[in-house]
Amino acid sequence: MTNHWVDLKNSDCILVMGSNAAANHPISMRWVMKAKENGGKLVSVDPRFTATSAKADVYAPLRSGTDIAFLGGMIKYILDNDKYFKEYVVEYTDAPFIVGDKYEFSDGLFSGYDKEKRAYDKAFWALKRDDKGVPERDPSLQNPRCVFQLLKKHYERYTPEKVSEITGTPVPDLMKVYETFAATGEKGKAGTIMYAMGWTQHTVGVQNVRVMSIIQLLLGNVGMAGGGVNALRGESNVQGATDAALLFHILPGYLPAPDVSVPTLADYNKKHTPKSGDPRSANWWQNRPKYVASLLKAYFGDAATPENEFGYAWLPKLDAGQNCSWLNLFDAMYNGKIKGFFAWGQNPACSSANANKVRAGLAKLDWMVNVNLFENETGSFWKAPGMDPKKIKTEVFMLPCAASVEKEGSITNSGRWAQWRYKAANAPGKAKPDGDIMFELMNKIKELYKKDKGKFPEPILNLKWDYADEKGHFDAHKVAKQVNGYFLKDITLKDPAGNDLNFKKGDLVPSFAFLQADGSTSCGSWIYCSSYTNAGNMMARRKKDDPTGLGLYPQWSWCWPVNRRILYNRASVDLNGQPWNPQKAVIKWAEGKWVGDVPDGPWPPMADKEKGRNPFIMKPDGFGASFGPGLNDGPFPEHYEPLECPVPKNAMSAQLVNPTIKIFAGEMDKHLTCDPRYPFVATTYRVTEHWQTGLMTRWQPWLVEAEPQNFVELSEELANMRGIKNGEMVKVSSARGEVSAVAIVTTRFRPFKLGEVTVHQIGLPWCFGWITPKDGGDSSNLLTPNVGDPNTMIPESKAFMVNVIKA
Amino acid sequence: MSEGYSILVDTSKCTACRGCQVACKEWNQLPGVPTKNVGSHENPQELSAATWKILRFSEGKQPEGQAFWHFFSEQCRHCVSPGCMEQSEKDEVLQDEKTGAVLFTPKTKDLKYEATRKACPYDIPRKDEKTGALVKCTMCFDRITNNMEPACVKTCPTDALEFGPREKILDAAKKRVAELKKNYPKAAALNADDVRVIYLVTDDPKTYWKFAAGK
Amino acid sequence: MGVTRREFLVISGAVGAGIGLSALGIDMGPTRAYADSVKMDKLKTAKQTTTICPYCAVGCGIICSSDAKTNQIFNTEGDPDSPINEGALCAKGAALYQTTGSNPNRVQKVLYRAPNSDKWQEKSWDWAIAEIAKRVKATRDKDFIEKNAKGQVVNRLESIAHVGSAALDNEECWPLQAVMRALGLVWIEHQARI
Amino acid sequence: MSDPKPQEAGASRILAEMERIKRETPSVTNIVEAFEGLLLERERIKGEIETPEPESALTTDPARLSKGIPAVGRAGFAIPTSRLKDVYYRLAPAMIKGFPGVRPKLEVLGRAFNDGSLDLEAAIKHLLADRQNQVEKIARAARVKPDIFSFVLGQIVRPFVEKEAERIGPSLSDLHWDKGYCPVCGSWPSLSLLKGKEGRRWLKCSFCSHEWTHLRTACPFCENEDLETMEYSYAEKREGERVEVCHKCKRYVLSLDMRDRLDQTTTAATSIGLIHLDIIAQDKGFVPGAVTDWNVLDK
Repeated sequence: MTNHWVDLKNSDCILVMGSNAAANHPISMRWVMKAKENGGKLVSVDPRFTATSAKADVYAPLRSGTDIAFLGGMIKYILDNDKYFKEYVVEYTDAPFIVGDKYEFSDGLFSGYDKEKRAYDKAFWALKRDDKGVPERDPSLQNPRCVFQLLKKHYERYTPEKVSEITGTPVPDLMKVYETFAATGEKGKAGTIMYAMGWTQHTVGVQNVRVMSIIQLLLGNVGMAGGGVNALRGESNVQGATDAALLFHILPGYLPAPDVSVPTLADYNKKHTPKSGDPRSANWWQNRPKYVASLLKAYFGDAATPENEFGYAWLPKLDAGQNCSWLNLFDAMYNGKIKGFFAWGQNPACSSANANKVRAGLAKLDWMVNVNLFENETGSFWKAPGMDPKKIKTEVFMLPCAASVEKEGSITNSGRWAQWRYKAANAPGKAKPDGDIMFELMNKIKELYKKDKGKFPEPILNLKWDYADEKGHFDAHKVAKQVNGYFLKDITLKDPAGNDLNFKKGDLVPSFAFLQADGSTSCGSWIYCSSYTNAGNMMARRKKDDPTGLGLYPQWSWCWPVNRRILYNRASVDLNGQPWNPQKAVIKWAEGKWVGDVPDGPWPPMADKEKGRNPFIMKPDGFGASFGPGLNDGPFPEHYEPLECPVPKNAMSAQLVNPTIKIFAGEMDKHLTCDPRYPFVATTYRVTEHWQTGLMTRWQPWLVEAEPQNFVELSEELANMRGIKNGEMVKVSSARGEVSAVAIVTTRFRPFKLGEVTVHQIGLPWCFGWITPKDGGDSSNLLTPNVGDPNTMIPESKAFMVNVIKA
Repeated sequence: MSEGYSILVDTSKCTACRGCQVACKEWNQLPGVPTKNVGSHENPQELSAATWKILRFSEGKQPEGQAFWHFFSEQCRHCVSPGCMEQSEKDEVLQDEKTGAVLFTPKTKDLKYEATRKACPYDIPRKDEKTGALVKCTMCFDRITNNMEPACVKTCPTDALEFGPREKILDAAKKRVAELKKNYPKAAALNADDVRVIYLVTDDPKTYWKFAAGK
Repeated sequence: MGVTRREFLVISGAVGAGIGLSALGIDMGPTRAYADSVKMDKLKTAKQTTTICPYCAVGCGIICSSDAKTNQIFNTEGDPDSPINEGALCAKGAALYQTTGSNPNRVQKVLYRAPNSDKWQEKSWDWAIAEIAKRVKATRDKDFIEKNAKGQVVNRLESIAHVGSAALDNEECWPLQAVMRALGLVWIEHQARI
Repeated sequence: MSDPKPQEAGASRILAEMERIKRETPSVTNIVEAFEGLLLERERIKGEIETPEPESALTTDPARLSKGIPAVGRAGFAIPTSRLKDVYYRLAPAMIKGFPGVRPKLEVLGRAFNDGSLDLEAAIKHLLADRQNQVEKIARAARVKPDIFSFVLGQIVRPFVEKEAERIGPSLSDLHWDKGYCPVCGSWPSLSLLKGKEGRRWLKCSFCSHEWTHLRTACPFCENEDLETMEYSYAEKREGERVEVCHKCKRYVLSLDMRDRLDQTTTAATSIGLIHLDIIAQDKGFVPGAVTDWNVLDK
C-alpha cells in the first residue's frame, strides 16, 4: 500500500476491484464505512456480487481476466472528458516526456518483439533524452510523440462498446463506474483502489496494477490522503517477508539478486546504480552501493572487508536470465532436480496452482522439512488419497513451531507498519519458536562444516550468527537491531543542515541517510533503518497522537521508509509546497520547513529552482510513470485474454494472449482454450471463516461448522443448462484436475454477454484440503493453471477454463 | 411491567462475518454440529437445540435487475405478547418482568411441540430431542441479568447489533429508519411495537428471510 | 515549557495524606476477612500482552491475557488502543486463542516419516536437527555448483529449495533468508509469489 | 414517583450503585453505609451549583495541553468562598453519622468555623496549592488533627471541583492527552474503567472525577510500557474487578470492566466495592497511585 488502512477514511471514492475486502479484510470495512459516512462512494467491480458489493454504492460485473479492458476504457473516458488533473499530470508525471522514434504499437504488439524468444527488446521503448540524459518534455502535451498523446492513442480503441464486448459489463454499468471514480480528478478530491490477488493472479497481473496506477496519476490521486495504490496483502507478514527478500530475485530492501553479469561488487554497483543527468532528480537509488555494502556487513560481520568486497563473492549468482520463482521451482522438483526441500510455514500442496504437479513433485524428493503448527497436506502428502506410501521414498521431518502469541518479534502490515508483538504464553508441548529452530539448525550446520570441510564453506562459516540471548535462545531484539544497522566505528557525519554528528562504534544507525559504502556501517535491510535506534524499539511504540488529524499516528509502531506513512507525499502539494487539498494536508511547506507526514526527502518544494526536487524520488527521473519502459510485456497495459479463455479471438488485436508469457510444456502442464470440454470461465477466492489454504482454520470446529465443504458458485442459467440443482454435488474439472464441490446456484453470478456470445463463469474457494474436515473436499488449486505473469511469475489462478457436471 | 430491554439488528451494517453466530455458541456452550453445504453459505440450515441463532443469506434481483444479497441474523424476537406463551398452561413459558425476555423452562417438555412452534409467528421454538424440552435464544438471560450485553451484541464488529433499554432502542430504531429512508425508501423497523428484537431492513422483509416479518 | 514528571509526583489524589478508615471509626474486620478469603484460594493473577493478529495483513491489535501461574492464555480481545481496529475483530481474529495451546490439534512433538513408511514416528529435537543438518551438508556437498556451463563462477546450490514464510516475524524472516543464501540456495520463494 | 430535580436523580443513581455494591460485596456494607450520607449530600450540593453562562466557559489551549500541562490545575479551580461554611454545615451531619471516630473533632471544627477563628477560605487555598505545612498550621491552631482537617476540606471543595470539571471536560474530549494524570486538574487517577464495546480504558480523576482515555497496557503513574513488569489480580469469578499493579513504580490502580455492567451509570462509590483488592495490593507492598477517602488502610 502507498497509503495505509486508517487512511481509507479520507477517501472520496473507494474502488474495490480484484479484492473482496468485506470477506477477506473484514476490519478494513470499518474505514471504508467511515469514508461512506463522510460522503465518500464505494464502488465494487467483481465477476461475482460479493459481500463488498452488497455494501457498495455502485456495482459492476466483469468477466475474470478483463480488468485492463475495463480500466483502459476508464483512461479513455478520463482523457476524452478532460477529467484529469492537468497541473499534476504536467508537473509530476511523465505525460510531457517525448518517446523515442523506435516505439510503435500495432495490433497487440509493441515494437521490438522477438517471436522466437517470446520477448521484447526494451531498447525500442526508450525515451528521447537530451545530451545530459534528461528526458525531453512538451508541457503543452501536444507533441504527438509525448507520453500523453501516445496514451490517448493507445486507449482510443477502448470504447465503451468494445470494452463491454470483452468484459461483459453492460455499458451503463461501465459508465456509472467511470463517472463516479473519474470525479476524483478534481483538485482537492482523492480516490483510492483496494486490490488484491484478483489482480495479481493473472498473466497480465502487473499490467492490471499499472493500468490503475496510470489512472491514479491522471487523476492526481497518488501521494494524497485517501488516495494511492493499495494492495491488500493477504498474510500477516507477507509484506515483511517480501521486504526481507524470501524471494529468489532480490536481496533485503529490494536490491537485485546478483547474477553472473556482475561477478564483483564493483560490477554490481556499476550495473545497478542508476544515473540521472537531471540535477532536479533525487534519484534515490544512486545510494544503492551504501545499502549493499551495509547488507554484506550484516551478513558476514568482521569477515566482510573492503579487500574481499565484503564477502560479495560468497553470495550465490544466478545465471543470466535464470528465473527461480515458484512455478519454475516446482517444475524443477517435478523433474527430479530438487532433492531437499524446506516448506517453512507454507502449504504448497494446497496453495500452489496446479497442485497435482506439486504433490507429484514432493514424491520425488529425498527429504523434506515441514515446519508448521498443524498437520497439513504438504507434510503428510505421502498419505494423501491416491498416494501409495510404500512407493514414496521422501523422508519428512515435521517440526512443530510456536504460534504468533508464543514468541516475540515484529510483523509488517499491508500499510508498511511494522508492529511489535509480545510473547503471551509458551508453545505447547515440545513446539519451538521458528527463530530457535533456524538458530539451532544453522549452528549444527556450521559445526559440521567446521569439523569436516565441505564444499565452499566460507559463506557458512562466516555468516554472522550471534542472535542468541544469554540463555542460548534466539533473541528477536538482536536481529531487529542488526536489521536496523550499526555504526561499526567512530565516525563524524553531517546532518542535512551541514552540522557535525558524532557517532560511536556500536551506535544504532538513526536513518539510512547515514549508511556508508565503505564498510563502516552494517544494515540488514536499509528500508528498515530507523526502526530500532539508540532511542529504542520504534516498532513497539504505542503513542496515539495524530497531529494532522488524518489518522497517520506517527508514534504508533513504525513504518518504512523512515516512518513515512503516505508514500510519494511530495505529490500531494503544489509547486510551492501547498497542499492540493488543504482540508486533508499530508504535508505542507510552512516557514521554510515541511510539516505533517515525513516528506519524501528533505528538499524544499519544486518552486525552488535550485534545491527543489521532482516528487517521485524512487524513479531515476523523478516523475510518476504512465509509460513503463521497464516491464517485460510492454510500456502500456494492453488487453490480452487469459491463457485459458472462452473466446477464440481477442477483440482488441491479433494477439490472443500475452505474447511474453512462459508456457510450460510437460505432461502435467496442460492448458486448453476454447475447448468444448471446458467451456466455463472459473476463478478462485476465499471465505471469511477460513484463512488461505485453511491450514489453521480447518482445525477450529465453529469455523468449520459455518463453512464445512468445498463449494462452487454458479448462475441459475448455467445450473439450468447443466441440470444442476442447488445443493447437489458436482464435479468441477479442468485440463489439470478435478474437484468435488457442492453447487451453490446463485443470482450473484450472471452469464456475461460478450456481443452475441454468452459466457458463463463460476467460482470456488481454495481453502479446503483432504486432511480435514472429513467430506470437506480438496483444494481448488488442483484446477488452476501453472502459468505466470511474465514479470512476476505469479500464477493465473483467477481466470481459467473448467467444466461443471453433476457428480 | 417495566419497559425491559430490546435488541436492534441493523441489517444495513451487517457484513455477514458470522461473529454473532459463533459468539452465541461460545457463550451458551452449544457444540459445533457436523454440517453439509446444501447450496448456501447458510450453515447450519436450521435452528436446533445446538443452534439458536443463524445468519441467513438471501439473494436475488431487484425489479430493475440489480443484484442484492441480504444478511439477516435470525433469532427469537422475544415478543411483547408471545404466541408461544399462549400455548403455555402453567409456567412452561415465562416472560421475565424486568427484562422482557421470553424463556422456555424445562417444563416445556409437556407442551405440544408442533402447536407451540406453529403459534410462533417467527417459527423459532425447537425441541431438544434429549430432554424433550423446547429451546431457543434466551436473550442471554444469564448475562443481561448480570448487567452484561448479550454475547452476539458484544461481538459484532460493525455495530450492526445494539442492546439497551427498550425505550432507547425504539428511539434509535426510529432515527436510523429516518436516516436510511433517504437512500432506501423501503427502510423499516419490523414489528417494532410487538417484538423486542427489532430488525431494520432496507428492502421488502420477505427478501431477507421468509419469516423476517412473521409467517 | 513542558511539565516535568517530577512536578506531578507531588500531586496525589486526596488532599493531604489521607485519613485511615479505622481512624474514621469504620470497622475493617469484615472487609479484611473477605480479602483474606480471596487471597487464600481465589486470587488470580494475570499478565496482559499485546499482539498483532496472525491472519490477514490489516494488522489488528489484540490483547492477550495469560495466567501468571499456568502461563496459559485465557482471553484474547481486540486492542481498543490500536488505531487500526480500535478493538474490533472479525470472526477469525476473535478466535485467535484457538490457534494456541488450547487447540488439541496442534503438533506438539517432532515427527519423522521414514522412506516408504506409512506412519509418523516421534523423535527428539536433537535427533531431528542433527539429521537435517547432515542431509543439508550431504546434499550441498554433492550438488554444489561452483561454475556454470560457460565457466562463470556461480557458487550456488540448485538441489535444495525453500518456500515460506509470510507467517514468521520479521526477525525470523531475515535470518532465514541469510541461512538459505549462505547455503547457496537460489530456489527461495514464499507466499508473495502466489 | 418521579423527581424532576437533577441532583436527586444523581443521588438516586449513587444510592442504586451502593445497593449494588452491598449486594455483590456484602463485606463492605458497613463502609458503604458510613459514606452513604456524605456522598449523597455532596451530589445534591453539586446539583445545586448554578452553571455559569456559556461564554464564561473555559477555552483550552491545545498547545499547553500537548506539553502535558493540565487545563486548570488544582490551584486554578474557582471556589466560591461565600458558600464554604454553608456547605460544611450541610455535610457535617452526614459525617457525624457515618464516622464515629472523628465526631468530637467535627464538633470542634464546627465551632471554629462558626466563631470565625478559623480562616476556611485561606485553608482551602493552601490545600489546593499543595501547601501542606500551611494547612497543618491552621489545623493545629484549631486543635484538629491535620489528616482530619484535610479530609473535611476535601469534602467541602469536592462538589465545586467536580462541577467545574464537568463544565471543562467536554472541551478536552477532542484533544490529545496521553498522560496518566488528569488533563483538568493534574491529579492521579483513583480508578481505571474499561468502557464501550471495544473496552477502551478510561481513568477517573481521584480529585475532580474527570475521566480521560489512556493506553490499556501502560502504567498511568510511571508510563511503564514493559508488559513483563505489570500484572493484574482479581478474585476468581470476578474477572471484571481488578487491581492493576506496576512492579516498576510499585503503584497500583483499581480497575472495573464496565462493559459487563449495563446499568452502571455512576462510579461515585465504585471503588468502595473493591477495597478487598486495595488490601491485597497493599499487603504485597504496592501503594495506591492516588490516595482516596477510603483507601488508607491500617498498617
